[in-house]
Amino acid sequence: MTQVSSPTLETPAERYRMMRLIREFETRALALVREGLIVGGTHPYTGQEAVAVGVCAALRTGDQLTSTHRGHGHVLAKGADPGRLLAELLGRENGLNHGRGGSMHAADLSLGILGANGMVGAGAPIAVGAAWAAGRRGRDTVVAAFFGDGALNQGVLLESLNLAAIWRVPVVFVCENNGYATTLPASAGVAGSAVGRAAAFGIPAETVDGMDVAAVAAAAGRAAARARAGQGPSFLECRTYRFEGHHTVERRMKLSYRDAAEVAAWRARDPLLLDPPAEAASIDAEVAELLDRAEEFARAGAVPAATGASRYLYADGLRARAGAGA
Amino acid sequence: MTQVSSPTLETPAERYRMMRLIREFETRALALVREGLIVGGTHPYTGQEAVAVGVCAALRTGDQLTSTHRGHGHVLAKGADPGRLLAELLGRENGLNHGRGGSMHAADLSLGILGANGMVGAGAPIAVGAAWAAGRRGRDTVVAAFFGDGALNQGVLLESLNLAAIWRVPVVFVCENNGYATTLPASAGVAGSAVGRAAAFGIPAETVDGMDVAAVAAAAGRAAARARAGQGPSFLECRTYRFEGHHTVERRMKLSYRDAAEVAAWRARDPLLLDPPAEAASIDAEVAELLDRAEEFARAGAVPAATGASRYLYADGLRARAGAGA
Amino acid sequence: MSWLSYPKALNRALADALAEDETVCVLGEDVGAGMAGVTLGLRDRFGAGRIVDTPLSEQAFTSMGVGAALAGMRPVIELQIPSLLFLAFEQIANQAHKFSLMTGGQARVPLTVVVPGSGSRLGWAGQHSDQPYSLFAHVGVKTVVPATPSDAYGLLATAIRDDDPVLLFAPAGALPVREDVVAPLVPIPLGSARIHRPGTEVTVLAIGHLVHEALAVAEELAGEVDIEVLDPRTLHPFDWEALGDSLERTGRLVVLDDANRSCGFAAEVLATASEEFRLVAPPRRVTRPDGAVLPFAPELDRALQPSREQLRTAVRGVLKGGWAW
Amino acid sequence: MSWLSYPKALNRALADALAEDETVCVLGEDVGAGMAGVTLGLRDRFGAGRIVDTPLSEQAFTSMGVGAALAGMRPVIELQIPSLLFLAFEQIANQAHKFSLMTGGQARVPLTVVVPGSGSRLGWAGQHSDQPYSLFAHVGVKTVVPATPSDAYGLLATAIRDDDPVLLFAPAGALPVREDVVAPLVPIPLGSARIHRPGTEVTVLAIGHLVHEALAVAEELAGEVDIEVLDPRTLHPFDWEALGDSLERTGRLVVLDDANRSCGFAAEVLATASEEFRLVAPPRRVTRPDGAVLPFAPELDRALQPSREQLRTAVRGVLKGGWAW
Ligand SMILES: Cc1ncc(C[n+]2csc(CCOP(=O)(O)OP(=O)(O)O)c2C)c(N)n1
Ligand SMILES: Cc1ncc(C[n+]2csc(CCOP(=O)(O)OP(=O)(O)O)c2C)c(N)n1
Ligand SMILES: [Mg+2]
Ligand SMILES: [Mg+2]
Repeated sequence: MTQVSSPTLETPAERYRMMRLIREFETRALALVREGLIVGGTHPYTGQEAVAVGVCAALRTGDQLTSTHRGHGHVLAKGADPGRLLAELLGRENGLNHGRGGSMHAADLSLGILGANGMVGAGAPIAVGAAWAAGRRGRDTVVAAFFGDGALNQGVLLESLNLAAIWRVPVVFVCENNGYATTLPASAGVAGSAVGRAAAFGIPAETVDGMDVAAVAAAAGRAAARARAGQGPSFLECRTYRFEGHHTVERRMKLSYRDAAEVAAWRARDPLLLDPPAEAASIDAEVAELLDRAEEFARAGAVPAATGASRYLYADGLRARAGAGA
Repeated sequence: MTQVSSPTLETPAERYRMMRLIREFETRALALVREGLIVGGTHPYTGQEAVAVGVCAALRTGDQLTSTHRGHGHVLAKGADPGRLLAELLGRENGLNHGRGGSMHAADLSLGILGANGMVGAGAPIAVGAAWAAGRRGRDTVVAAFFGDGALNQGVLLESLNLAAIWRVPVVFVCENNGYATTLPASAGVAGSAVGRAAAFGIPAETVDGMDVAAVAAAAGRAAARARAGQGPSFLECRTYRFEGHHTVERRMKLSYRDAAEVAAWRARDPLLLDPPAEAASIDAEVAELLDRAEEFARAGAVPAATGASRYLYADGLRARAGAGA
Repeated sequence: MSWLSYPKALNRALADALAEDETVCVLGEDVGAGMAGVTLGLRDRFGAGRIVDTPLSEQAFTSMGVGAALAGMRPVIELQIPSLLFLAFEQIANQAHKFSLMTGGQARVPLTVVVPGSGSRLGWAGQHSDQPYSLFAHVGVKTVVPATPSDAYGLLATAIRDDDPVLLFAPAGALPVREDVVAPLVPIPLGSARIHRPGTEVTVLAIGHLVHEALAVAEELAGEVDIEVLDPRTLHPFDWEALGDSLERTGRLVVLDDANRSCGFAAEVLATASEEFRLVAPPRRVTRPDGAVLPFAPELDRALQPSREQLRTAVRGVLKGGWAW
Repeated sequence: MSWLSYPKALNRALADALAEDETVCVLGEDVGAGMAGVTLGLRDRFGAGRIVDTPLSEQAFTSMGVGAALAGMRPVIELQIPSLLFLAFEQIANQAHKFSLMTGGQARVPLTVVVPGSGSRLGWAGQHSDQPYSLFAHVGVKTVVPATPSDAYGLLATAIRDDDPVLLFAPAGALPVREDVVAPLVPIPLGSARIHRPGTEVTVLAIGHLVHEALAVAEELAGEVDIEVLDPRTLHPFDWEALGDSLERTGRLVVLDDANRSCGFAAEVLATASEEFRLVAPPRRVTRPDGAVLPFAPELDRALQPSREQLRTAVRGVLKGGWAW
């Protein structure tokens, strides 16, 4: 797999720009859901941008990540082309996955993006495996595993913490604690604490303000350095919030699991408002234009031909029997 | 389900007697394996007797337990009839499970023994469910979940700790740390510590000398009292050792994962030798006689008729289609 | 009565069971909020002690259901998406299913698992669009796939009262079905098929939402061929007698099944029919392809699902066919 | 060459692959000690960095295999007992299998999973005696069930080199088989069946260890009926051409399959044969019963497995049979 360069996210301006890109991307995706062009809806990342950007600031070209059902932020922050990601959400041939994956499976392996994932917690062991493989082959690759607070209760995730710890695998576990797993408050689902859980496996763990990109980047930098130095996994709990519903479909439901004051309080801590660079306005304009082009690209993409529905099913090209005879 | 009385294990003599019963039972089972009468072999409990007996000393009639692949000790300590357990190992109709379960599934629901289990870690969530149900129905039942150090790395077990903690379920988690999961040393498999893992879920956890039945009973008593008082789950790590191989088949293999000195050191701490009561000799004789009768009972049991092979498959008596036509 | 929707029918079956029997409880993700529709309003009525929101721990809470069942309750587990069954496969296939036999009949496990939306929901892509009922029929778990609201009510009611584990798949494609319910809603025994449309020339056995597709095609082709539409309703136990009777009449069989082809339920029907029943022509099945993974793009997703066009072709095929030898 | 045992054949295939390709590694419980026989001696030769003893975390280490495969390795996972597949079902069926399609062909997952002893081992009881290969054929994972040592070698060699996930079941009943290997051991392509015994009157398709049972019955009945014994070797992809050719010759089919009956692999063979191939009589299958759970007592365990007696009856049945209508 040829490695494509990851974006640099070193300066505050670069980080702001990437956060804006994600925010704008999600805003447009929401509009496209309403327009009926993104079938199945999405899990918006809005509000959590500082986490993806802060963590990816610590990653280099050749590093990898595994993502979640709420993956657009991670995928963009690791450098995926917004046009191709948007095309993927529209189910077009020019999408990242040729329209085969959609929002929940968006991937760009050339950038080390091992995929969003529809199953909560499922990315973590994949990250451990990729990192373990890199370690065995003498590379100083770091792999970031993103997951939500809900994933803290998945057996496979807890098993993964143990494996990463005993084998000192260069993984950075990133728990995006946005307070809820769908409607379940983290406080009602997670006994003990996120970092306490990681620490129990002997994994250095810290809680960080997930609305502060600089704080996330600093913590992720420490974690990545440990990984590259052969000191094994680290765990970050990033306290954050999703500004939207769990899934776009929530807009059509009457749910009362979060109250308006809570949402407002968190919106006031919007990562994009925390410490915007002087050139924010021009960056915003540039990003808007870039996304205009991205949207154009995506809308112009061809709908895949139905005859190719089983294409890619097997890597070796094995053709499956059809579901009906002639 | 009518509840049958659990044995009292209050006095040192009663505990010694039960430990001797388990030891003798395992000795005879080993002989029956060699004789070819126990098909498939067993996972001997020899060496770990103080754990089963100490924990069951804290259980009452109506309390329940879930057991493991190495389950004879738990099943006997909760009061199962040795003759019927032995008959089960021989696959006879007069066995606990009518010969349908064998060593790995021995159960006596009338005594609250919800079964040995062939899958590592699988008993724990069943224990949590049974205890949760009892709690919901206003009973002060305690359920003990036995498992090995190997189970500490099973996702379902870790998930179970969380559920028990958030819902304050009256479970006593009993980790029998005998140092190995088959050939894997616990030190190579378990990052962090057993009690640290439980504590991370907010579960009171302590390590206890698993060769000392009084120490185990005391700790289990504290845990059971917490459970009955509505204070939720507790976790005991009992440090112990299996004197035999993982499974009887190991006798025919050349394995070198434990050295002789280590085995000898632990054998010197034999729970039966730690603090035997004055009347040990007469108890031993009584137990030997009891097991003579048990063995007679088991050997005399009828082999189940092949026509009943699918009996009990469905609780409602649904009959499955046969595997071949006439 | 009046128009009853499919989710409402499941909801009502649950509510009736909860009201009737205090050992019934519901465990699952977001069941309190009623995200999937099936448990809507039940927490308000029965309390959070009986309608229990679980953390994302499918393995543990499914097995908790087994433990609670062993302790005398009748738990209903909701698994939001069909692939959660893959996570809890051990707990269902290896624990819940096997306890009765392994304990020599001491244990019964009256556990019900409900999947409120199996199969394709356009746009949910590869990991959320499976139709895995055949896996459980193979394992031997009682497996129910209602096609209509009243069947959904009746089969769920029976499932909860059954002393064995029962898995109920509500196909996403059937959720929009509404029914003008005139008779009172009643329990329906497992293992009893339903003839939705009698016919004399071809038996079309269809599963779940595809029953409605079969009915549409049967009406459409009414001038050409007289199709009997048979809905097994439960896949295990299966009503072989009803199938045999139907084939006695028609002698020709097409199975319409949304599962993957190889070892799917349609294979079982064809196998048994060819072994045991009267067939005057080679049978056919319309299924998903072998090993199907539904691609995201709606056009591709649809292309892998059984279609009316394929059913028409299959029906015409069996009409023309005959054992050539 | 000389007498080769089945576990030794798998051991040799692994050793050759490890020697040839440094991206090959083995992960599993007690693989260092070689408890299951398959990895015996490999840690001494290739080191603990490539023959990796895992904690009891089947979900995580199976998915680690997926991650390592995505990162360019060719991991081999050993799962000690067939029911561990139930624990890792999500990781195999929903992750490993789906990555290629879902990523639009970006990802390949060259992962091999070996189960060194599936099916009954007398005395291992309900949870350790399943034969779950049909589940994976249904899902669409490449599924291999070698019957002989040289096939075990050749198919494992190919599986490891294959760019997709492959699941290899070594039936416990085949482990004692030894073979006088004269030709060099070579890779065998997936999806190619093997005629173990040519015949003209009845095709007996047998899977795994049952191939040897079928051969014994074929010899025994040689004076009465000329049986062709066909071993598919891989269940998915399946060599339909070989089956079609065989039925061209014989027109009569019996399938001998150790899986549960409903939706088992035998059902698939009967279904496809009845749809597509020449059958002059209703086919038959000999399988485990529906939903089988093997009881502990050896007499009961054996009673639920396909027997020679049942095979003889089935063969005689298809000989007598004909489409009655
Ligand atoms: C294993 C699993 N269980 C349940 C679901 C259904 N589901 C999808 S997202 C979600 C909530 C996830 O919460 P969290 O991990 O906190 O991530 P967030 O949505 O907050 O980003 C649920 C229950 C799933 N996809 N996978
Ligand atoms: C989930 C699972 N993985 C693997 C096995 C195979 N196996 C049976 S016992 C065992 C070791 C268990 O070790 P531990 O939990 O420490 O219990 P011990 O044998 O020491 O009593 C293994 C690997 C199994 N039965 N279940
Ligand atoms: Mg969350
Ligand atoms: Mg142990």
